[in-house]
Amino acid sequence: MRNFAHLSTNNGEVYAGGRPASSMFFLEVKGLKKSFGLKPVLRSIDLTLSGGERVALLGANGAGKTTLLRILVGLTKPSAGSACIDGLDIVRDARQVRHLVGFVAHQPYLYDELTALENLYFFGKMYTVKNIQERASLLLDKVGLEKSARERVAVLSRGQVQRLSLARALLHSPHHLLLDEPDTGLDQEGRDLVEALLAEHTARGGTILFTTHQLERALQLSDSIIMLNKGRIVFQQKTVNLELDKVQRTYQEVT
Amino acid sequence: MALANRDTQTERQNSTIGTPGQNTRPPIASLALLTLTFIGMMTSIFMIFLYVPTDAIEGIPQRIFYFHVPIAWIGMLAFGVLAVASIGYLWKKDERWDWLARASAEVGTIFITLALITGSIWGRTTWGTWWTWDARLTTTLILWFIYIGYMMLRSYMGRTPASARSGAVLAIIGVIDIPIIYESVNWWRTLHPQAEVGTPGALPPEVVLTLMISLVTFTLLYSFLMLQIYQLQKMQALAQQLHANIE
Amino acid sequence: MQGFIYLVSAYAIVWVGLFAYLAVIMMRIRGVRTELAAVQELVREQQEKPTTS
Amino acid sequence: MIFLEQVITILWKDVRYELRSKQMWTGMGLFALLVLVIFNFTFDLRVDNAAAIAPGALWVAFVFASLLGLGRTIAAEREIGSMDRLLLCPVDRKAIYLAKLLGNMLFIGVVEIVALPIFAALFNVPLFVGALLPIVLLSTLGIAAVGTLFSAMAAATRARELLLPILVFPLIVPIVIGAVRATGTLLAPAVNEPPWLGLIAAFDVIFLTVSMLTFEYVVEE
Repeated sequence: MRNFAHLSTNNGEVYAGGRPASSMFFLEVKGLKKSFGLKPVLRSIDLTLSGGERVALLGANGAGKTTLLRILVGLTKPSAGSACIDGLDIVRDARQVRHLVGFVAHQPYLYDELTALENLYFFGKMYTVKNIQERASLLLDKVGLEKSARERVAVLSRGQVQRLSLARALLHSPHHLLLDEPDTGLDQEGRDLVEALLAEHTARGGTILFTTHQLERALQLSDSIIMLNKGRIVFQQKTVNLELDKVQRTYQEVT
Repeated sequence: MALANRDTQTERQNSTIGTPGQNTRPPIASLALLTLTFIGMMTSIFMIFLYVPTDAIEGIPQRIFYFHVPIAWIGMLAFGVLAVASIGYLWKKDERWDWLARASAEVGTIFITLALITGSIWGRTTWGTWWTWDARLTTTLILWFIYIGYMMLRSYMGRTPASARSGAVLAIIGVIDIPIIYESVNWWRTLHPQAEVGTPGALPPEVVLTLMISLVTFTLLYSFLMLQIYQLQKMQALAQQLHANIE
Repeated sequence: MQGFIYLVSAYAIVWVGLFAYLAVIMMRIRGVRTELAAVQELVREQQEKPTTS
Repeated sequence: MIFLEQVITILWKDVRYELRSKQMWTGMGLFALLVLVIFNFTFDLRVDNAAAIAPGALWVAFVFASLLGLGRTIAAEREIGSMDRLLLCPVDRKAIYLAKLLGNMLFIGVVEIVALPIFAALFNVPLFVGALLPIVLLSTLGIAAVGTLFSAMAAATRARELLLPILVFPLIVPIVIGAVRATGTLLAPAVNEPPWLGLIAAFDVIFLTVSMLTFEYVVEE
């Protein structure tokens, strides 16, 4: 089995063989297809992301956005095609790839009966993070949950759970962040905290692929926008000189 | 089993959209199997009722033996095929192995049910009781439960890869468990020993011949039924796929 | 005599069982065949007039 | 090393989870006692046949209580957000299986410890805790090994309470026979009894390995 010893982790930062790691972070999807039973959900997706890039994934419900994310984090196997993250194939080297990706989904993937700190402790152990205690409290501060660290997740509000879920996804300092509508349930303060964390992540060379339904948010947060319809990429463009109404028009047209 | 396998080779086209009219070519394999089974059935009926001498001790009802034993063996064989197909599916992830597994499970269930019914009727005539806790019969009964469990599991989980994988795991666990069950029931039965069912011992040649003919016939029947259900599932998958591609 | 009744009933059950099962399979096959034909018809229709989307 | 650490962490999480929600093992304990009591009514236990009936009653209670418990642990994991939480992490699927197995054995063990003395009292049968312990331990391991695998399987379907016993009972027949006969020989030692403990131990070893290897196919998509 290929081991990834060359990716040494110290105080949470990941470096590859001495060179600054950021140039090494890349996510490449080639001809990815997925059908549930016999119903095609993804029809040959091609996509590449490299160090520091942020991509917004837009599309109607059932266009295949969530399925694409689930495949990249290794929760679902693709029916055809391939994808590799930092040179590792997501199916053959699934376990190493899971160290490199952080996932925030619709469900928070947390345990209600455990407290916020216990949850982070548990997932820290699962991701074999070295200094879990500091890492956990550091992240809890960053998402503004240091006061409710000892409360059970069941009693937390929807916004707090979403922030804790983001903290969980960042615990093992992944190279790539995959976020399924990260803003759900967040107030303005929550959105600012999330933006700060995402900025810090990309500064460190990490990539972000996130889905959203708010077009202005997509424009504001991402370097390029991709639109999915019935499992195919139907629009792809950098956001540098892209106006909101053009995005809205193509979105109407396409979905 | 070999017949069913040979057939999968001839049908080796990939499972993309099947060209219309592809499945109207004359089903030679099915017809051949059907006629062979029919001939076999006729000869075995003739031999069982007329040719073979009535057993001295047990008399006429002993002739149920010639049906009961082959059916029970085929029921066991079907579970073996199910397990092999399941291992094939888990290893190759190819849907066709799953069709083979489901077909063998279904036919196996029918055969084991018939084996239990004929077994108890035969038991009724020889020992006067409908059921004896004999090691072989009890293991067959438990195998029947495992079959029913498999069919229920597959129907509850529907036609999804998850259901195929779960069924495969159950089949593998089951096939390893059968000999252990037989052994434990055998030890348990020593508590109240019962007459052994159909002592294989030294059987007169006519009996062995009739038994073999009957066994060949039921193997052919098994292969024929397997082939039908295999084709059935292939068409279902094809129809489902076409439906999916329409919207 | 009584033995004979058991013998015949055993064979009858096996035969009836197998034929009933065969009949059920044939019906299921016919059902799937018609459905398959209907779907192929739909596919052909869709191919003739490619939809706008 | 990491594998063991992760197994213990998942086990720690499950136990803590169960202690907080508390509904499961209390229910299992009561269930086992109820079965024992009902057995008293159904078989009027004069002293002579107590030894014949008692092992059967004990093991019926234990098997049903364990199946009740098995269904709960995986269902709990699946209900609130499914197994994805665990499958997302780079943890070996065998570690998840082992942790769930140990968790189930712990819960069933607690019930057995509670039910044993009451069993001895109700059936006024002398309690050989010493000799009974290996039988109970090995049998519980066998039932939990198969039960954990199939409760993960059944949890994905809607009729999981019905499907789990139907799938598991036929498969654990050797354990049930072995356990009942082994307990029986404790109460009324018989001559040249087959090596029941050996049978149960063999069952455990075989199905622990096979279940561990196939667990990944059951949970992964």
